[in-house]
Amino acid sequence: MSAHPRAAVRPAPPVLEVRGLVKAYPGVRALDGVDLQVRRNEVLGLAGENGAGKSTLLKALVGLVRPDAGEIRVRGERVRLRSVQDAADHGIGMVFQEQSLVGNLTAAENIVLGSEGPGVRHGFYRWATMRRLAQEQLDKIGSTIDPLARTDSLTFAERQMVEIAKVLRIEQRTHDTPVVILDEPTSVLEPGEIETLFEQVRRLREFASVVFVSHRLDEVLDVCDRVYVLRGGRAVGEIRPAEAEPGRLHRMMIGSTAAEDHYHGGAATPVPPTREPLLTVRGLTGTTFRDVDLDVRAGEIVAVVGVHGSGREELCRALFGAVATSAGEVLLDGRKLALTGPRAACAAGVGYVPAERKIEGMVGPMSVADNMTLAKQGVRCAGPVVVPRRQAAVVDRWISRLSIRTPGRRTAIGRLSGGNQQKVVLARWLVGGDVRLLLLDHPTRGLDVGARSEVYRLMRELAGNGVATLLLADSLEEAIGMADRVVVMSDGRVTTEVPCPAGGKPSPLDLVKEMV
Amino acid sequence: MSTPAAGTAEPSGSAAVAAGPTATERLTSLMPVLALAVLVVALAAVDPDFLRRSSLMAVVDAAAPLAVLAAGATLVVLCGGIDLSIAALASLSSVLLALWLPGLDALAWPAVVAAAAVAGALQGAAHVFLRIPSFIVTLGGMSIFSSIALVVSGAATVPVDDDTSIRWGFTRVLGSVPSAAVVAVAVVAALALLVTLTPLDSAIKATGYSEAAARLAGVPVDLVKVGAFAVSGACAGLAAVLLVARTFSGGPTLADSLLLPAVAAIVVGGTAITGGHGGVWRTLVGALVVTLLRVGLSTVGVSAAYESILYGAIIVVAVALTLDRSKVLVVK
Amino acid sequence: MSVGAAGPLITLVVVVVVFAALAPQFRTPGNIANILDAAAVLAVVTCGTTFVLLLGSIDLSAAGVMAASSLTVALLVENTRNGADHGLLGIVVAVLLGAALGGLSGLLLVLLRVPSFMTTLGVSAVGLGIATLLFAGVQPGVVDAGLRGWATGRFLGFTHLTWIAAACVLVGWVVQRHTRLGRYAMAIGGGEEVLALSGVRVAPYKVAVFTMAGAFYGLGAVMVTSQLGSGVVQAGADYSFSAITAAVVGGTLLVGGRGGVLHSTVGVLLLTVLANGLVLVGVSPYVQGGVQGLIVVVAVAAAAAPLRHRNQVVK
Amino acid sequence: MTLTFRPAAVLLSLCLTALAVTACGGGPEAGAGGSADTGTCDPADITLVGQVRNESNPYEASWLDGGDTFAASVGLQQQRLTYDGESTKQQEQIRQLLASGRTECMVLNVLPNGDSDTTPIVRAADAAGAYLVTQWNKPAQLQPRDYDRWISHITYDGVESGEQIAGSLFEAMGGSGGVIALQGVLDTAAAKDRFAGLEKALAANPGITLLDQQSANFSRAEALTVTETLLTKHGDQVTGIWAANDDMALGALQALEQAGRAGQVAVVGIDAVPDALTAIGESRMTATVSSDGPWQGGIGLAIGYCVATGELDMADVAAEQRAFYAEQFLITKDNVSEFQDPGTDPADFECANVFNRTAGPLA
Repeated sequence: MSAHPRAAVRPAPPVLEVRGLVKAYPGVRALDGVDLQVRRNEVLGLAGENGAGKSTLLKALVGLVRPDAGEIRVRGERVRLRSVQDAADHGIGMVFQEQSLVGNLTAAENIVLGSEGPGVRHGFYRWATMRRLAQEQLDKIGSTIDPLARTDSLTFAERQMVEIAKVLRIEQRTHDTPVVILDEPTSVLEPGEIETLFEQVRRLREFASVVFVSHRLDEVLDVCDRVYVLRGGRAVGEIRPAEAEPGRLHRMMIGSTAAEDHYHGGAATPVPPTREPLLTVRGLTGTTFRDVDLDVRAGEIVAVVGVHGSGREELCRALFGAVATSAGEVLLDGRKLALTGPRAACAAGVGYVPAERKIEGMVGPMSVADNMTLAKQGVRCAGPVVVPRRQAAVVDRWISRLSIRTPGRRTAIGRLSGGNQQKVVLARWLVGGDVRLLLLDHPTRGLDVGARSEVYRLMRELAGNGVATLLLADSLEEAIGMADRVVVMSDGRVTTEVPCPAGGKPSPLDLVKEMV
Repeated sequence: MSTPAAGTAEPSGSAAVAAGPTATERLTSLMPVLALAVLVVALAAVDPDFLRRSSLMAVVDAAAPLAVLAAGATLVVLCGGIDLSIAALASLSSVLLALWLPGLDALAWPAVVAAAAVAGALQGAAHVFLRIPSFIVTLGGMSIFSSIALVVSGAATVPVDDDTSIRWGFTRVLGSVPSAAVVAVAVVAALALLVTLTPLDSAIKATGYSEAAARLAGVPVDLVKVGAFAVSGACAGLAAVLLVARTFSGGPTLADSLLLPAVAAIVVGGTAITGGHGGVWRTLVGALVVTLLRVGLSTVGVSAAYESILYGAIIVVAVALTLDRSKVLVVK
Repeated sequence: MSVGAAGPLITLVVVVVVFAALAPQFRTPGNIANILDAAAVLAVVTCGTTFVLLLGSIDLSAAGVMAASSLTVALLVENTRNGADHGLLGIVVAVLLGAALGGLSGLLLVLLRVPSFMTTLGVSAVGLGIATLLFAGVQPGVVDAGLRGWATGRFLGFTHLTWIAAACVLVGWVVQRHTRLGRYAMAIGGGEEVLALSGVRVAPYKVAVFTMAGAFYGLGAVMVTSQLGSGVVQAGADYSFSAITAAVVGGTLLVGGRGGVLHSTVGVLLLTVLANGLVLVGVSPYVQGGVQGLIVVVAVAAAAAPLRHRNQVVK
Repeated sequence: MTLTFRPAAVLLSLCLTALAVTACGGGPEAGAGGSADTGTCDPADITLVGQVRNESNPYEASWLDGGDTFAASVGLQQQRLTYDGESTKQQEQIRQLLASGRTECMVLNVLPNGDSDTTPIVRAADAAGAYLVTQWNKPAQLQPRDYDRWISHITYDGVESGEQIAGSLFEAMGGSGGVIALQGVLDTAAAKDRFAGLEKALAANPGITLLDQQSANFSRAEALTVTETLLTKHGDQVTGIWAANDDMALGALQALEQAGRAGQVAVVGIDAVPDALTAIGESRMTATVSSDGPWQGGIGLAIGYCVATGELDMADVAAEQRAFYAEQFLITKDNVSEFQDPGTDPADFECANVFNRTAGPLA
């Protein structure tokens, strides 16, 4: 690690200070006396596993959670934050992880939403003023988005810019350095977009303090001036990236000596290239991808990488029958796979873990048990009749096998943590014992390090059992670390294929060159 | 992963293998029954004769066609849709039954129920394959069924001269129990068993709570929905049989006015109009509550104007009590 | 108007062309004025319903609200039942009563967290009860010349009702496009949680939208009362469902956040033209309802067809 | 599984228990259609019930008021029931009422929603032993004389009234021209009979053509829109409008006014509601036929009361009095003043006079 250029900036007096913050939920002490300081014009990193208290802390900072004890000081003054509005009045704003923009409004309206000021007079909108207000904000971050564009017509990255522009509106209220909290801003961005975001963050530092939250250590170290590590509801350490090395940070986060490179958890046995492919895709064409040829052998993990718009998500969904294709064919074990819908794919032994877990992956209010047996109803039935005992046995077996932490199998899945939810969604395809091809679309999105490792171990174990896996990874490192082969897609076509044998992994940079 | 259920409000102490519904949830699910009891007591306070066995039986009898009608539509609501055509379809079925009885005799009513099921399935298919919201499909279905009923009946009531083959729908069993009530309980029990004993249970709930997730888990969402509409249609047909049995005729507008009471019965029973949460048993209770309001208020002597006002007020309060808001995040 | 409105608009044009070809009487200027006059009340009521639909809620209260407002206005202007002669004030009170009942639906929704489907159904029953109380067995005939003139008077060949409806649509459009209330209604339909995160309290806006819808119903009721020449309990009998149908056919979706007043107005015209044209073409009255239902379903299906995709969620 | 099922199980057991408990409570107590035609009830024990569609239309409201007047004259109260024009609700109400147990001395004066509703009402009342008078609607083959407690069915001769107003209309039109007809709820005998009367009159007047006929469901608002459209369709050919009731006639008048053709087209209706009488007085409308709401509301109860107390012996009630047409009058500008003040004549309700307004047996 080379010395970070911005580490030299002279420490400014804290603009935001947290002392001994405590928040307890029944059975969980989410915040257990957190202390931290945010200085003027610095980028402060917050790292920690899910469950370390990050999200509770952030919610307390923007008034969504009221702490049981401790205090929050803004510019030395003790404050009580009761709402997002309250926090904004004190110059604290947050860019939420699930984007908080209204799709059917214009970018300008979203930017000024809730604080229209001169944009509204006597209840009437003054569009010219609104536009000007929004343009000012967008100019600050150097964005060229049309303020009157409908928000849902923008790309994800553009929407994130809109959101940052929106948060910066709090400057209008305080006329002082605002604190901008970015909660996991990179989790769904592509590599190119992440770089743009980092530039924005550096630009923001010129006139704001930034709290940057991420579970990706490399990012935190790359962009932050200082990093706090949270564990078990406490700040367990403060690090300057200049002095940090990822291994130490990682150990601080999980509180134990984990393998430095968690991708290489299991000993992957190389799949002989001579083995007949289990999945054969020939000339598959859909709305956003063309002429795709692809092979995946049993026991092989193939990662598909590509920038936003490469068509890889659609390809993945098409293989599951969830989006329509116009040409080409797909063979599974030599037999033609009917791409008529998810049902046909399920029956053929294909499983799919969607990226949008909360919307598409799980049925939130339904129990863990029912979510787990949703796709393979046969495991809980005798003939056409459900046998509760059978379901209980199967579900309990998988709960313990995947060490899913849940109060019980009848608990609503929505109440579990993200990692445990994802394990249930994965288990859905495993309970039948007949899955042969797994399509994993960002299976570790939003998961913390511990949960990720478990998912990785599970993927390896499955591969070892002969399951073919197509992986759309969360990061290039993940793709390279997990896959036996990486397929690069660009503009809807497969452009190249890079073998990734254990011991001979390519570097992320090699792949980026192929992607753009 | 050191903390169980990290960051959520779930009490991690109760790590029993099968953490079921909480006490509050159980209380909410019993609310419809409590609402029913309170209503009966209130009506009895105004008119003590209301507690006579014959009076209560008359309520049960009156609620039966409504319960059958609403029970089928409950499945559609559980799937996240709505069926506004049930009443018009029941009217059409009543006309068909009256027309077919002379020719088909004992086969007439099964034929009508089957025809109504097909009509329901057609709407389901239009909803699923043409991707039209169920509200619109069934609103269209409502006017189409009404038109067909007017045309085939010549806009006239069709009298039933020989009702022997459907007399089972309006008689007394075990002394004074209305047979229609037995039919209603049987229909609800059959639907409940069909749903709870088979994987349909989670298929319907998953479809109602989160259609996208259900589809991607390989749940035959389209089939489930078409099936729900078919059952809804069949129930409308069966409700028509009960109505014809007690009216001794079929009419093109006979059951039209039962639409809103049926929807009210579903919602008062505690089934979420947004789908997923609820059940057919609840609708049975809901139908009793709605019938008490429809008929009970006026027969204990509440005047027309105040009856209407009370009906509006009580129905809102009943829903406020029976709705399990923990399962419904945003109330629209 | 955006591209989304094109489907219903094209359907409207096609239906107009077909009827014009089939029935010569259809294309007379008199009939056009006639259609616009017949559409007037539904257009006003639909304006109100549209805003509720934009929220993602639903409003079935028009029947009861209009009944109460109709009786109120008939009893407050010069009439055959009592000595009242409050003229315009009576009309204002009737509209305010509508607004109050609408507001009640909204309050029940946000305070008791009961779905609008049920609160509006309940308020509708309450409105009908109030109307029946006011009716008291004797129909109040409207004598007030001003109010009667709404329906009979003409300006530039169109009835005053038509102009009132046009003004309402314009007001509705301005509210939807250029006021905070309208834009927030859109936003609530598009993502209610987001507003809360932006520090906006949505409850007052929801109540305001229902109140505004009630005011539109109240005005609609005054218009019906003017047309019928007396206060009638059945003044709003079928308007709830007709208004929702019109809005949806026009492209204001039930999921909320989509469509708007202009879309809905196209839907109103489509329904009215159908009703008018089917009579002129001589379709049997029994079949008219069915044909109308079928065309509505086909129109919505046709409009939805280009947007279809496999994993789409349709409720 | 077992836990989620618990509420359902509770409900099921509650339902079953309720059924079982009530089922064990003894036999049916409602005497099924005894032979006692004439009652021996103490006048104080009699319950009087009047049931109409709703109180929100002037004709039916006046009907219930007439019932109240009669009830007061014998020192009783009338229970006012309305069913919002819903067939199912009407039947449920009747059955609920009859289940209250006090049926032997109950008198029902009912306006069935449609022909089809009369059958179940009659059967239920007869089985419970309540005295019943129905009005307006009944299927042709259903006869009071086949029942013990269904005393009488009263209606007006729709064919006659339809023909009478058509006669006045044609006269006002000068014997030639085009007519549009507004039909009532198609599924009612009243609507059909009245239209049959119009057709009869048309056959006798070759100079008149029926341009169009549409249903406006007895509703003022619907009549307004239908008339507007038909006026456009037929233009100046329309010189007369025949409406199957006054509400629709009034709606048509509004449409004419809005089309600027008030006074050029003759309009007739049936029912003699106050607004129509005013319109006739002002020469805006040509004719209507009286159906006397207050009298109808009182007479049904009076007949039932007289039989229930034994003042009127069923043996003295002639067969043609058990289903009869009541007297009706054609009202035109000439005689409208006689009908403007509706009210009831107590003498009409004397037990000896209850059948005085009989105009003839039902065809």
